[in-house]
Amino acid sequence: MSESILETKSLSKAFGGLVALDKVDLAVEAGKITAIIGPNGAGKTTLFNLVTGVYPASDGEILFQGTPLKDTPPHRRAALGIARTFQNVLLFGNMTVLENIMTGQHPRSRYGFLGAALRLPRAHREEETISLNAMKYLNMVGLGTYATQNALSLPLGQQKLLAIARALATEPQLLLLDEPGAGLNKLEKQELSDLIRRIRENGISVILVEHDMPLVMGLAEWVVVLDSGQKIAEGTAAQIQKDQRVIAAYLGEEVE
Amino acid sequence: MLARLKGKWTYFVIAALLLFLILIPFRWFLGQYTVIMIFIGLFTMVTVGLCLLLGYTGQVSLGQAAFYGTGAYISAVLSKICGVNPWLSMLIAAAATGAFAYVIGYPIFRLRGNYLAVATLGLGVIVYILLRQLGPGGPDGMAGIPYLSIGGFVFDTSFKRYFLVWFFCLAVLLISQNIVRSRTGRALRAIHGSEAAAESIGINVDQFKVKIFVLSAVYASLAGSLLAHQMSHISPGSFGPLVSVIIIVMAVIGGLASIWGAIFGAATVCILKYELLLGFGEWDIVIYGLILMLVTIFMPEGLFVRLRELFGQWRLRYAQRGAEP
Amino acid sequence: MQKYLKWSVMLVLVVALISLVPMGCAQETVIEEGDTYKVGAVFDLTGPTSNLGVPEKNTVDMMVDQINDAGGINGHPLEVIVWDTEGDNDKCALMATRLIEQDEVIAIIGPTRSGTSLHILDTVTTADIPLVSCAASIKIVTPVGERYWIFKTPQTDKEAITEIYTYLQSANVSNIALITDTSGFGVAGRDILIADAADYGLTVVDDQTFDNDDTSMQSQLAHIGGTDAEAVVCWSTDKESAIVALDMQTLHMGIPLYCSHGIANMAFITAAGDAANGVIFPAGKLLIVDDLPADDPQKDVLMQYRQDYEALYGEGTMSTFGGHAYDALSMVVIALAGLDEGITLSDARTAVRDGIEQITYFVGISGIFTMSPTDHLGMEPGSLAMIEIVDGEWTWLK
Amino acid sequence: MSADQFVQYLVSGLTMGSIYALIGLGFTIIYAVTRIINFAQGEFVMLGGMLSFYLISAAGIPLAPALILSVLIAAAIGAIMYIFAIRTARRASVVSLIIITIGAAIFIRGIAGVGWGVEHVRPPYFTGSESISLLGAYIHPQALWIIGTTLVVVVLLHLFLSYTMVGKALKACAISPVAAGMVGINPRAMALIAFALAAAIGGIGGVVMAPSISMDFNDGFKLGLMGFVAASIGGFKSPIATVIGGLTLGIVVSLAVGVDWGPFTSAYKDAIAMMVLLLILIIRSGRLSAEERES
Amino acid sequence: MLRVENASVAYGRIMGLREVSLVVNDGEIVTIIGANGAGKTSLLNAISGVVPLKSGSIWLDDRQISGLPSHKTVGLGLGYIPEGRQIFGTMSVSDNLTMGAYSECARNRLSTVGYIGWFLRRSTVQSNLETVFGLFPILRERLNQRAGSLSGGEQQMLAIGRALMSSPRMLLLDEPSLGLAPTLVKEILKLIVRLRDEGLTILLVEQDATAALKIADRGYVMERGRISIEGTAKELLGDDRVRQAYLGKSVA
Repeated sequence: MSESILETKSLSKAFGGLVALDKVDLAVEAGKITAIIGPNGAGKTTLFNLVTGVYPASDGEILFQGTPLKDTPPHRRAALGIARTFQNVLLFGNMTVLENIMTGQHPRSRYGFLGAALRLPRAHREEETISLNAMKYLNMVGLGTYATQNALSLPLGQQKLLAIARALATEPQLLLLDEPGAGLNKLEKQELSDLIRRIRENGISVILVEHDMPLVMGLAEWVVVLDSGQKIAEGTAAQIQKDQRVIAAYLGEEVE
Repeated sequence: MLARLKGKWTYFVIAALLLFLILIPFRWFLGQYTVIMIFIGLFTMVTVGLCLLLGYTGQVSLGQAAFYGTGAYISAVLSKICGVNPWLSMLIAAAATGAFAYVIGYPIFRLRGNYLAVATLGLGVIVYILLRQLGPGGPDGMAGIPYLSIGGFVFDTSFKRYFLVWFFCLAVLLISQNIVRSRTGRALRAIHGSEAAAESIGINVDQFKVKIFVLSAVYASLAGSLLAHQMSHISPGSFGPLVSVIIIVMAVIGGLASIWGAIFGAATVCILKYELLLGFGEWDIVIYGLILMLVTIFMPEGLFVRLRELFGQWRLRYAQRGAEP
Repeated sequence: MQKYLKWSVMLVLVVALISLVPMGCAQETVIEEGDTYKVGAVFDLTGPTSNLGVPEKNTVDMMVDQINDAGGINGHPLEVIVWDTEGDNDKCALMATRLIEQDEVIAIIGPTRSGTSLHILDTVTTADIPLVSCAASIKIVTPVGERYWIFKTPQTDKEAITEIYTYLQSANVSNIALITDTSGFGVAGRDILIADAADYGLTVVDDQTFDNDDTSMQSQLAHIGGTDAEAVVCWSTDKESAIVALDMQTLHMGIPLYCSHGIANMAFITAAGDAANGVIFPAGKLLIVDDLPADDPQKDVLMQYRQDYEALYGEGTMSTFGGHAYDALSMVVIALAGLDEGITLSDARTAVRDGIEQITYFVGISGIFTMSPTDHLGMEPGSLAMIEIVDGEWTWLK
Repeated sequence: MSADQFVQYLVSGLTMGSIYALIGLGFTIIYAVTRIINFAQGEFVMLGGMLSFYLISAAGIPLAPALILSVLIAAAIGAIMYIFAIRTARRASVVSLIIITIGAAIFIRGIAGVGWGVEHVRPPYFTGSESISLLGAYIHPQALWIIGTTLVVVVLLHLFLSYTMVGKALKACAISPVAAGMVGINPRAMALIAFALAAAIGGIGGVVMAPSISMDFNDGFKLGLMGFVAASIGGFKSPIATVIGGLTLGIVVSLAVGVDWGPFTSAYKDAIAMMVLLLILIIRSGRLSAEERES
Repeated sequence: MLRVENASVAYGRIMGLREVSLVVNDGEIVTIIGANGAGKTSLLNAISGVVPLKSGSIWLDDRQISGLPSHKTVGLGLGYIPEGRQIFGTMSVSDNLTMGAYSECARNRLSTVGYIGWFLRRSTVQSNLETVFGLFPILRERLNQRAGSLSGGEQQMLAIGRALMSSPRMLLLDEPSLGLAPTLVKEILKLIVRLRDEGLTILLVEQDATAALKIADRGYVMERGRISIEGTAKELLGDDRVRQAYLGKSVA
């Protein structure tokens, strides 16, 4: 078995009295597409938030490429190579499409206030690299023609692609996608799964949380099922689809 | 703005604006407005800082006058009492004010929204009280602050000072424009857009908030020093909490997320207060309040931004008409 | 590359245009026979000290009508252009500049407060125009060498304090407590009060301050109540002094209250009600003009002023602040009367300055003035009277 | 500091604090329902005080009806301000709305200055002027009126918010305007009520404090500022929290004067009050952000 | 009872609903199913007046209600139980229920400023309260507790109870099963049937399509702001397209 890019050990999170995540052990293989599924409220987004450092874990630890992430603030984690998208997209509405992606290049560029203020040659150089890279990612998700539009003027499907491009622009090793397929039509979903495969081919590990079963089953090489904060099963798509507990918890009890 | 005016007109427009600015202080042109223009320039510098902070980063400050004041006072005390060269004292004042903003920035930016507004307002009040109590001359202020000079060339008339202030003002505007269009500017706007998303792509939100706060403080400090060295007399009254409120008004009227709007905001308020409303006698503040309300009600995005929109529409229509055979 | 080309073309264009600018083409204004003499004024008509500025403007308006009805000054009508400072330094400076450059006035009177007066000294001095300030601080006209263009009319804080301290000394008081506001007026007064106390055998046992617009001074007064002060000296304007008087009554302090000349108007008595009784303060003789002996040189001027003012603006409205403006404008008018015909504006300004400096024995509202190159206040001593409020009336303590 | 003096500081602080609390209540109500910081709140206080004087002395209306009329006029002006200035500004952001209230404040102040002139006025005391001895300290009857009115107002407000439908609807609207709409509450009507109520309470504040401080058209800003600070210390949460905030502020300012601070003099009392405010805010922010992250 | 005709909703330039038409008859349970972001919540928001329509119209009985703000539609008999419940978390349970009766109160203006106890003794309010307690006895026990401290299921009951307090003729429910344990979901669904049996008309939005269709009379499937399939619940349950969209084609 190849090495894990992300591991969680007995990871728990409680909000007040409510246990959102209960002693979850995970090992995400590098270079693979892993899906996390589970009904609403199962703790999937909480898991993402813990991995990206939005809030601290109540208990347990997270290892990224073997190093523990305790107390690392979110922006440092992004610099280390963990990128994510959000369920509610969270694009920067005060910027154009291209600028959104350029912002994603933030941790891969250095120049600061002084460079910017005086337009030092270094700033100029970096800025050129940034826009070149940004165009690259923009074309990768197929939004090249919308570069100068306001980000929020895109339809939802393209906004989601843009959010992925923004995350990719941070040049991550691990990409966390929170419900990328929600609200997309068939064609868009097809494009999305192609995109996710291409991302994987570029050597980036992908974890996705998704409700759309066909999408998950078609993409994921490993599926983890959460329910009420606990990991109840994991395996390949085929294995999961046969697991009675999963069917009961996720697809509704009354499924024949 | 410059970027939006693409095409053949760009250079004519910029040239015309610059020429206009250069000609204003000449007696045969608009010379009588030189002093008002100096104040517009100074307030523009302070307002630009607030635009960066409030319009781009989304962080409110009701205490900008405090930095305007510390800049003026430090520079005045150094140059008058300690005999330091005025240029050097301006520099030291800017550095000291920046350092002050940095030190208080971290605790204060743990607050958000209205609490941030309250805290910065409180800061403004504290600095105002300290200036009154500890500043040389107390509430009446200190006089005899030396003028700025280069070699033997002393900035001792409004005419000369006008160019000095607008040189600084345009420099600040250009620098801000460069910052806004850079990696840093995008990071700031990202923070405004969504702090969570900004963090997720590696932006150190707290640090950037403090950094831009420091920058706005430095702008205000420079403006304050310039004020001190040309009025030759400063007093705490010019840096009270009400002044911070006026600066917010200027920023909003100009259009928060617009560097060049700061000029509009400062100009609108100054020209209203110091020129247009003078004829109305005691009714002046009534009309001032009314205009303030009406402008904000009907152009909440700011005068400059609204005018730019209208201009854009007009150009579009013009272009369409031109395209027809 | 093309971009830089265009920029440089543009710059050349700009520079070329500038070089075409005809420098210094402005024609100096000349005042011809029968032209209006324009005098400027900057007063606090709104803002925290507007109750001082408004009587000043009223007085000026009244005097302009009187002078023009009487045929003007040597046939020249008089116009006084009054701008509001809002009590704001920067606006005051702008308005002064406006008077100098746009309105082309010959002299300026005002501003109302010491702070604003000090703020525009540089503006006025570099513009070579005479200013007659209506504010108290002695710093406005000293050192006289640097204040070539500046005069002032009101009694200084120092004179007022001397009056109070002399009175206290004669009343065998030795311990006093100070309560002053944190405005320029209060702080300037406090500095002198502390510095001069020892000269009159007085010990300052407590030194409290409050801000303008504070709603209660009880805590400060309670603090004073804990000392062995035999009298309280309050240095502030009428509104806050009234609260001090009221709070002293509330706290049953039982020691007398001495106030500044800042309370020399009816508003103080109205605001303080019966707490005003027993309050002692120095003020110009305007307040007790009825008690003045007939041979007092100021009596006629004061009676006339009060009569004219109250006829126009109502019974009980006159205050000594209007008197400061009366003196200031009167002195400018005296100087204007000595102007030659057909001189340029800048010559007129110089001449008016010289004229004011040469004024001898001008009997005004605040006092009797004799200006000189070494004294730009020139007020003869004895211009102040100690006044006690008895049954809501000003009573002269002769 | 003697015991008598200490009691006096407390009594004076309570009086001042009650004034700040009354002003702060208006900020809290409007903020809770609309998220707007109403910079014109101080002007309502000024209006209340000035109106009561002119109704009594110029119009010759007897004391009690004059006071009630002053408060009603202030409330009406608050409602008018909401209808014409706030509700019209549909696209405005919260910052813009705050600027609109600043404009309204300047406008009201200007009208008052033009209409009433610049002189300060003092309406008569409600009852007597002979101060009352209390535990070695003295308290003016008007101060009792101020403290009493504050208590009555906050109790009535509390009862109103707890025991009437419209009061509860205001609370509901403060929690979530959208959810309030879903149960049939009109959020705009609630905002109107909030403005009128805040203006009325401001007016009440002006009416009771004017006899002891005398009032002029310029007084709104400073009074508003202190009320704003009181509301911030209370956290813009409930009327009771605001009153506690106001009393804290008053007592801190009063004690800052009374305690001998060594190099400090009473000139720094407001600075000390602001420091207390900053400390409270920063300490509370630590707790708040922890809570926010957890929920 | 309810007719939606060609309703479109736009958020800025994004279309939330595109020309949706549907009908709900008296005494029916109609369910709308569809993936996240399909426009189900937008539809309910549009009907109840939380968001304005861009075009089209909505009729309740013979009265056009499009353009009315939500506080007016409540008064006409539309009870809305939004997604995420939107209860007043810092108010007590009894206050939440009282607020539910606000539209009743607003009909009679005087009672708004009167003593709340007096208002609560009105017969309609009393009987509504009894109905709610009859349906959810647990709420009677929790009456003085802070609504925010209730468990998810209890909060859902409170949200439904609050809507019932306005004497509605029709209920709009948005994902009542969200975040609830399976047994609770069953209970809620049973309750919905019971409410229908007592004469209410119900429009139910659910993600759990199977469960929703089991209790519904008819259903609509939404995709990307449009209605893609409609039919009786039975037809939809047997429809392969529905099963595909929800359960994944390889599910047995």
